[in-house]
Amino acid sequence: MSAYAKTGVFLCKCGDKIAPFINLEQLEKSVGAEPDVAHCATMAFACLKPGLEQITQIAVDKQLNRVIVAGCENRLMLSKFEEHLRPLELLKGQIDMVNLRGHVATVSDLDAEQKATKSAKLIAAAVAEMTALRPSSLTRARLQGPVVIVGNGIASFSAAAEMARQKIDYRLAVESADPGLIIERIHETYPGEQSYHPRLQKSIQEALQSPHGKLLVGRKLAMLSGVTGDYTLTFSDDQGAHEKFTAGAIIACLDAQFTRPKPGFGHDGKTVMIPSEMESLILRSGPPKGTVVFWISDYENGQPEFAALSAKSAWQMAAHIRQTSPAATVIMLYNQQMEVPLTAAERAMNRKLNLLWIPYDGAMRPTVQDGFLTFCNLSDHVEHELRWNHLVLSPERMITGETLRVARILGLVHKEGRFLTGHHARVRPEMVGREETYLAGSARLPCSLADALAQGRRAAAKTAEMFRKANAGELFVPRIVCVVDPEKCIGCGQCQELCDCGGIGVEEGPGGGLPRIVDPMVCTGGGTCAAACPYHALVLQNNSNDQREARVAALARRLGPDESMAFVCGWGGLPAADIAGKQGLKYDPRIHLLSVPCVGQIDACAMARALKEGASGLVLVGCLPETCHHSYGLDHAWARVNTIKKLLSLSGFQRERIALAHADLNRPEDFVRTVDSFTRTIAAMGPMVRTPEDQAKVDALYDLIKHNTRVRHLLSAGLRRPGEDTYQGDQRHALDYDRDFSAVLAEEFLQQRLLQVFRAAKGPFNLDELTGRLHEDPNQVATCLWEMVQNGQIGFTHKNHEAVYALS
Amino acid sequence: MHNSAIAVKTEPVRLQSAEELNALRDRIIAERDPQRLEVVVCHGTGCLASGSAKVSQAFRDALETAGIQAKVMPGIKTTGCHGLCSRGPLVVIRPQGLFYQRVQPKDVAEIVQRTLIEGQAVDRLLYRNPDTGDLVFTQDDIPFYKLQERVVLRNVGKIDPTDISDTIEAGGYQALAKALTTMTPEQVVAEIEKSGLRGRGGAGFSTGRKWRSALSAIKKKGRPVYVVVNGDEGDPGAFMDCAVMEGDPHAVLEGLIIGAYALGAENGYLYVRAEYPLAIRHLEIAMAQARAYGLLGENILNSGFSFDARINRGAGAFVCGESTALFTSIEGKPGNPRPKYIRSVEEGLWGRPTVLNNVETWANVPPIIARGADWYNQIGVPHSTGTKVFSLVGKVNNVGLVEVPMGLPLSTLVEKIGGGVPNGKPFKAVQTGGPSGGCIPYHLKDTPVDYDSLVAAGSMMGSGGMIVMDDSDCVVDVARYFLHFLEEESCGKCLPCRLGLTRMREILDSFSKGVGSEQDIADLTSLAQAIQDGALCALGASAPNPVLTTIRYFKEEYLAHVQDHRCPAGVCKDLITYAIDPALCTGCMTCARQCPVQCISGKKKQPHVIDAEKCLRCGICKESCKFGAVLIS
Amino acid sequence: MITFKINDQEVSARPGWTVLETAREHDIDIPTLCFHPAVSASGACRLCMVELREGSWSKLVASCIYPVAEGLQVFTETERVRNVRRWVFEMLLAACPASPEIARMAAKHGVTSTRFESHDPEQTCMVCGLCARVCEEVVGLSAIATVDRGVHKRVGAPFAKPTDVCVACGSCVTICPTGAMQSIFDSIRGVPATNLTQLG
Amino acid sequence: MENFGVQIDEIIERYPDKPEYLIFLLQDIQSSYGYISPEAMQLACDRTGVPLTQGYSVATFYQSFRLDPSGEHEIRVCLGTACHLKGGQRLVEDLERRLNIKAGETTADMRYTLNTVNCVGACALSPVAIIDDEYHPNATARKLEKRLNALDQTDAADEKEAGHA
Repeated sequence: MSAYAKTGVFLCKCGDKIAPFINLEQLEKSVGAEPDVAHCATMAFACLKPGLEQITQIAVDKQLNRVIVAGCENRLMLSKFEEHLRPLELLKGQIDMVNLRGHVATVSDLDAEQKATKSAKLIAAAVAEMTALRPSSLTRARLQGPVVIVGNGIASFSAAAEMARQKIDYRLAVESADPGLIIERIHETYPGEQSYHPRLQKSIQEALQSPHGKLLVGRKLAMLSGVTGDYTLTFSDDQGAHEKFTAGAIIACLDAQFTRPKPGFGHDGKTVMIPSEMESLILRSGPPKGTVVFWISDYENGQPEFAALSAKSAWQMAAHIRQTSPAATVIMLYNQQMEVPLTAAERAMNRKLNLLWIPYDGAMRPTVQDGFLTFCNLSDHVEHELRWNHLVLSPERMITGETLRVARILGLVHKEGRFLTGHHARVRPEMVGREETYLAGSARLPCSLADALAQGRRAAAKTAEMFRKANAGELFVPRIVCVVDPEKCIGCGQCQELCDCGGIGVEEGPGGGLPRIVDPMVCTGGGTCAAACPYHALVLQNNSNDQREARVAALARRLGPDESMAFVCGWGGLPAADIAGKQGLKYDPRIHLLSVPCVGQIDACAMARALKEGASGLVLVGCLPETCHHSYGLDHAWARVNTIKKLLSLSGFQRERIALAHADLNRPEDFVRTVDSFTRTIAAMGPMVRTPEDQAKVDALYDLIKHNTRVRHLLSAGLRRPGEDTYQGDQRHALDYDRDFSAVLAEEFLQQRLLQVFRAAKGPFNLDELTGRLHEDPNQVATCLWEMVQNGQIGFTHKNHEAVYALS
Repeated sequence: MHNSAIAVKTEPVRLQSAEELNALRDRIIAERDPQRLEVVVCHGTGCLASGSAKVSQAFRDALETAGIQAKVMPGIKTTGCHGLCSRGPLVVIRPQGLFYQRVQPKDVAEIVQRTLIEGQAVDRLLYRNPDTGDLVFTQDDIPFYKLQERVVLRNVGKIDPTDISDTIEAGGYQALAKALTTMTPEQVVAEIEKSGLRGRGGAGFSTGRKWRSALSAIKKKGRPVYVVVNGDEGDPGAFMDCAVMEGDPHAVLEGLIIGAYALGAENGYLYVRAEYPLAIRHLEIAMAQARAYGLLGENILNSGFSFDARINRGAGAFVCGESTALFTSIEGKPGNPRPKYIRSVEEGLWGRPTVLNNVETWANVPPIIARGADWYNQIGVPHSTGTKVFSLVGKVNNVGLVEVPMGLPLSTLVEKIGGGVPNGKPFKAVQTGGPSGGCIPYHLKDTPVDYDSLVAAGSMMGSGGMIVMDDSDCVVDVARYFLHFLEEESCGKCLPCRLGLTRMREILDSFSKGVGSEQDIADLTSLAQAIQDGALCALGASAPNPVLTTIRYFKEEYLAHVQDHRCPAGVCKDLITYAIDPALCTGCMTCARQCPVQCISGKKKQPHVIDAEKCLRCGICKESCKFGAVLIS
Repeated sequence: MITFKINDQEVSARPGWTVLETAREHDIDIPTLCFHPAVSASGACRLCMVELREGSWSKLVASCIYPVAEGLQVFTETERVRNVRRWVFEMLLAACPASPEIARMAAKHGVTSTRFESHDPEQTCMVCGLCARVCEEVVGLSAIATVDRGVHKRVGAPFAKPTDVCVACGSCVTICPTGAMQSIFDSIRGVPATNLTQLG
Repeated sequence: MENFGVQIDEIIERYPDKPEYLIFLLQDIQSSYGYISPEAMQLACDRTGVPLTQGYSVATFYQSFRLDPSGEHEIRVCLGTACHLKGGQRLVEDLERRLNIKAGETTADMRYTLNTVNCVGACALSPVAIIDDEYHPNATARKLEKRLNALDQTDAADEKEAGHA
């Protein structure tokens, strides 16, 4: 039994859902006999109060520090067990579940004894993982320093005002601290909102005058380092002098720019203009006279999604013109595909002000002529003309210049695009997601002034909530996040490039080295980065590769020769399997499911381990392409699976022994087809032949993929980066790349096997002996040996005029 | 709170003791001449709906122009509901107490001239006794008012609800002063217990016992404890609480404060139905005034006791009248009821001990405290003490608000006070207790109106809606109406209520089409039983009552529908046809013009004919015919 | 320890247990539909009603939320209990005709046909709210909720549009007792980028 | 002129930022705009710190909230028991025919919204209809038609007054 892990296993009868299908008596006996199991018990309903109280009691009595409940879906029930066992200091990661009901009991026609045997294997695997767990201690997150509001967007002021209201210290970095000037400039990014200005003024004043705030005027953000709770921001002034500030949190407020539309719309900035220019004109020389036509041209700009926004701001400007200049005629010309975004009260007002709304047929683009605009009327299909003195077009909106520069420093540019959208899906509700707490303003997505300010308030409120929690000692570092082992990290930067959540940063170390640090409050715990680390320096704590390998090995060793296993992804394969089980769908019982949060989290060495330890086949059931919740985990798994396929082929095994599959959780029937198809393939091939020589090849395969940094580096380098639109196999030079990679693998694999020979038996060996042992081409072996000598891995001497090789 | 611009009419003085309150009252009485001329215009919802706001404005205008001629400038007072809503707008001229009914703005000039200046009555606006034909001059002589005993409505219709001086003059807050200065909280609870007061909102649970159990829950769980006014009077056809909140908001508030004192609550809530904007406004004004006078808020009357309350406007959900739904609604969530296996006096609002009583119950508290439980429990009958306010509506001559001692026979209420059914026929049934109650047939007309007798008759007191039906009302249709109402108002949480009410209504739908069997009636009863047993909250559990009582008392009418395919009352559309009596039709063509589907034909001055095929049975022709020529068969 | 009787069988429980939990611990079957151990009980489906008796007095309570107490007399198969169960099953059969799970459960309790007409032959959802509860209590997101009320009550995301709040974890689909969530789910998460069924 | 942003911000700030004020906020938004737009709902939920689903649940649970813009004129017909007995339902059916909408809907030109209400407490005057907060006691289909025609005329006059060019 393990020295420190005391694991208890609790088998749930689940009323009539498990007990009649699985011989629990037999199961309890066999699980109880596992050396690493401290206690095993069967209960009626583990999840109901009577069961929970019993588990708690046993855990106390037997001083358990690991608990496995073998019952139903961990996705639904695990948190309940975690909550109940937290008082015993059994934390997340120390409790696991095996879904006997959904993955064993109902899915096949095996008898109760056979199902007990299958269950025992799955439970033993879970026990092995628990035994390998090195739980981290629970740490509180600390936030030091004020909140720094950067980006110069108008939302800065509402964010700051909210901070002031919540009595949290903040630094406000703005271009100007003159409310008049700020408001004068606001029409450049939020035109048509004059009536809002008095209110905005109030908000600005609140932000500028609070005793909780300090201003950083006219300085530009130059650099950002550190992690949540402990940031360092470097600002530079006009003279280029740098100044550093620490921050507990950052709020980015960024506004998009309005740019002139494409040529062809006749934009000249004088009579044909965009709203910001019209507003400048009004501010400069009063409301225009004559006929003003607002053409809501967003459809023609290729941004139809903003038509309603443009229309609303144009309408406000139009109403202002009519109210202040009764002589003016104001017309709103809009694409008939758009719905007029006015409420009943606004319609009444519109009627009173006599603002005309004219729809046009979107199939025909209106044409701008001197003083006229032609458009096609939908009802009579006649080209009509509108006379104008001023024509106002919808602007094109995008982020450029300073906004874009700041966004880059803050790591907010996830994808090239017009706006700062496209963040990865959220995977953990308590996650301090960047998009949620961090960013406000129209640079995210165009919005009205009020909306931008609301976003600022929202960002500030969430940040304030985080501070409140931290100050109350209730903010904890998530348990399952990546940590860097500084001993192993060489600062190659692969992980940072692969990370989509922005959780990996750079730390300046002594001597110029750049070990990576992880911001645990931003890390989503996806672990695709850790699986890509060539040096195993990045570890997903409480869910590490060592644990996974232990689980895989324990299961693989227990599998029969015709049995195989599957990794099921927590977002695709696992829920599909859970639902299939719930619906009583049947599939081949020879498959054994291991759940994993994301298939991208599986290091290639864990895949190799399964084959090495006895599995005849391994399928990874991920989610659908482009739906990964993490950083393209599916694509990463694809690359790793293919590497293993090449190596299998080099070892003389069938490539089909490993496969990647996709499942949508809402299509459990498809999951069943996937599993059955894979098990058929494996059955057709029969068990893996495991003569000592074959086994040696699989062992070499595993060693190579686990330890060979060249191979691991190449593998990582080829993985899809966030922001890349192409799928791995989709690249322009895919075939060339693949051939090169295959060659490297062949070379390194041969070297690995040679090393295996040298390590296994005392040398030295000559070339003939080596080629004889490996059954490989002498020329290739000779080349390899020469490489290895050059690398210093082996040495050689001459014996009987013949070179002989041995470990150096 | 967040009420803007609430005017306090007199300069408020924070009262520091009971003596100061009495002194203020004496001063108000002294300042006011009991003989002063006063025009009292009813501003209850009923009278406002019939235009009383225009009448009071007309008085103001007329007095301004005529002011010079009058000896004394009369005051104009707008009050809450006088009760006789069907005769509104009502105007009373004091000090004579002349009672004018159906006063329109055009009548005002005459009243000013004849009554205010010349001191004469305007006969045509007076009430005429329907039995004798005699003119009745004052309110108290009208039979409708004579049999009433006004405890809860003591001030309603007499005082200006927006002026706290009126309330104080009428003795308002005396009970609070008494409780705070001469009674311990324990004594207050004991007094309420002794009074025998039962909840006026529904099931009639003993108020005293409720407060007592709250006290023991507080002992167990500690504070805070909340007191809540249930003003979510959702029963259609009931407006008693509305009238009390509109007409005498301080009575509710005073009761609540006394309750808070008895239980040691610091915070209270008044949950008022959204459809009663005037009630909300008057309560807001009353609370602002009470705060200004030191009768609400910190350190009330310098007694060391502090209590404040806030108004929650309902947002339109009948189910929020149910206590647990009301609590979830106050908490800002959808008003889904919670299972009530732990009583709300132990776990109510925010899981804390909470005492919830309805408006009328709270308004009963001050008189009990002021005049003593012994005085109170002599009113009414044993086990149902005190009075009860009813809204008497439907097919009855005097539609309005009445307050009577408990135990009065039903017939007295309907026939004596209500003046009977308009066409002089006996009533068919009286529906009491709203959608949760039942129909009491004519042959049980001597049933005493008290909690236990009504339950024995298969109905319940409920909040006091009393709907009188005559032979033109169909019981199947009424049962359908209530079921449909509850179907729309069900929160939808529990299956028996959400699915069951629809299914019951569907069975009744088929009855109203003449389709069904005795087995269906038996199924309906069995399903009703399952809903009563199975529903999660009181709304669902009592929802089948209208169906069960109508089956119990009017089974032959059900059988007429399903076996003979006819609707005796002539209501169910699929079982009736409209036809024009050629003898009565004058050929005026009104009906033909009004018919939405143009199914009436006929030449001018010739009898018209309805095409029964095309007829929608919308009834517009019958409504528009001045000669009663459109008949239903 | 609290002792009381279920169907005249003496059972023991600890304070805080419900009647249902105690019954299950003692292998007494009570049907449930809206109950799931992962989330708080709501007592909405009323299939788990049991009768409490004390002398001539009796009442029906939902066993999934009714706390145990010393000396209770609980009966799970009385006439009144069966009447409620039967009608609920009959109405469910008509309300969710497309759900095999409901048909199976109803048949297990002797209800195989219904006197009611079905309004929607495709319907499977009976608005028990488990999906909304699991989303709020287990996932912690509240991406979906029960909306509207009464007969119009249904499950959905705000404004009947796919919602960004949903992380497409599928907990709601897994917990759904009738299989209804499978058809609602796509309208909440938005349709997945690739539809693999076309390949099959 | 009134601005959505200005007004909504003022409404939002009327109440403390606690979940219990959600209904207060939604009520004020409803009474100012006649409906609750998705943006306004989001703001109210942000302010009170509840998930959007709760706001949506609340807004769909209670009858007084609308999620679509309502018409310029709101017609409410009382369907309390007294009004039912005296033909309230017939009034609704007639208005539905006249406006070519169902109860709860708004006409395509956004002029009228037809709603039913469960008792407004004016049972003595049944049936009662309320048009833009003006009570119509003892209503008949004909009386209501007259009122609607009058409204049409005033609105048309409004437009004329503002008319030019």
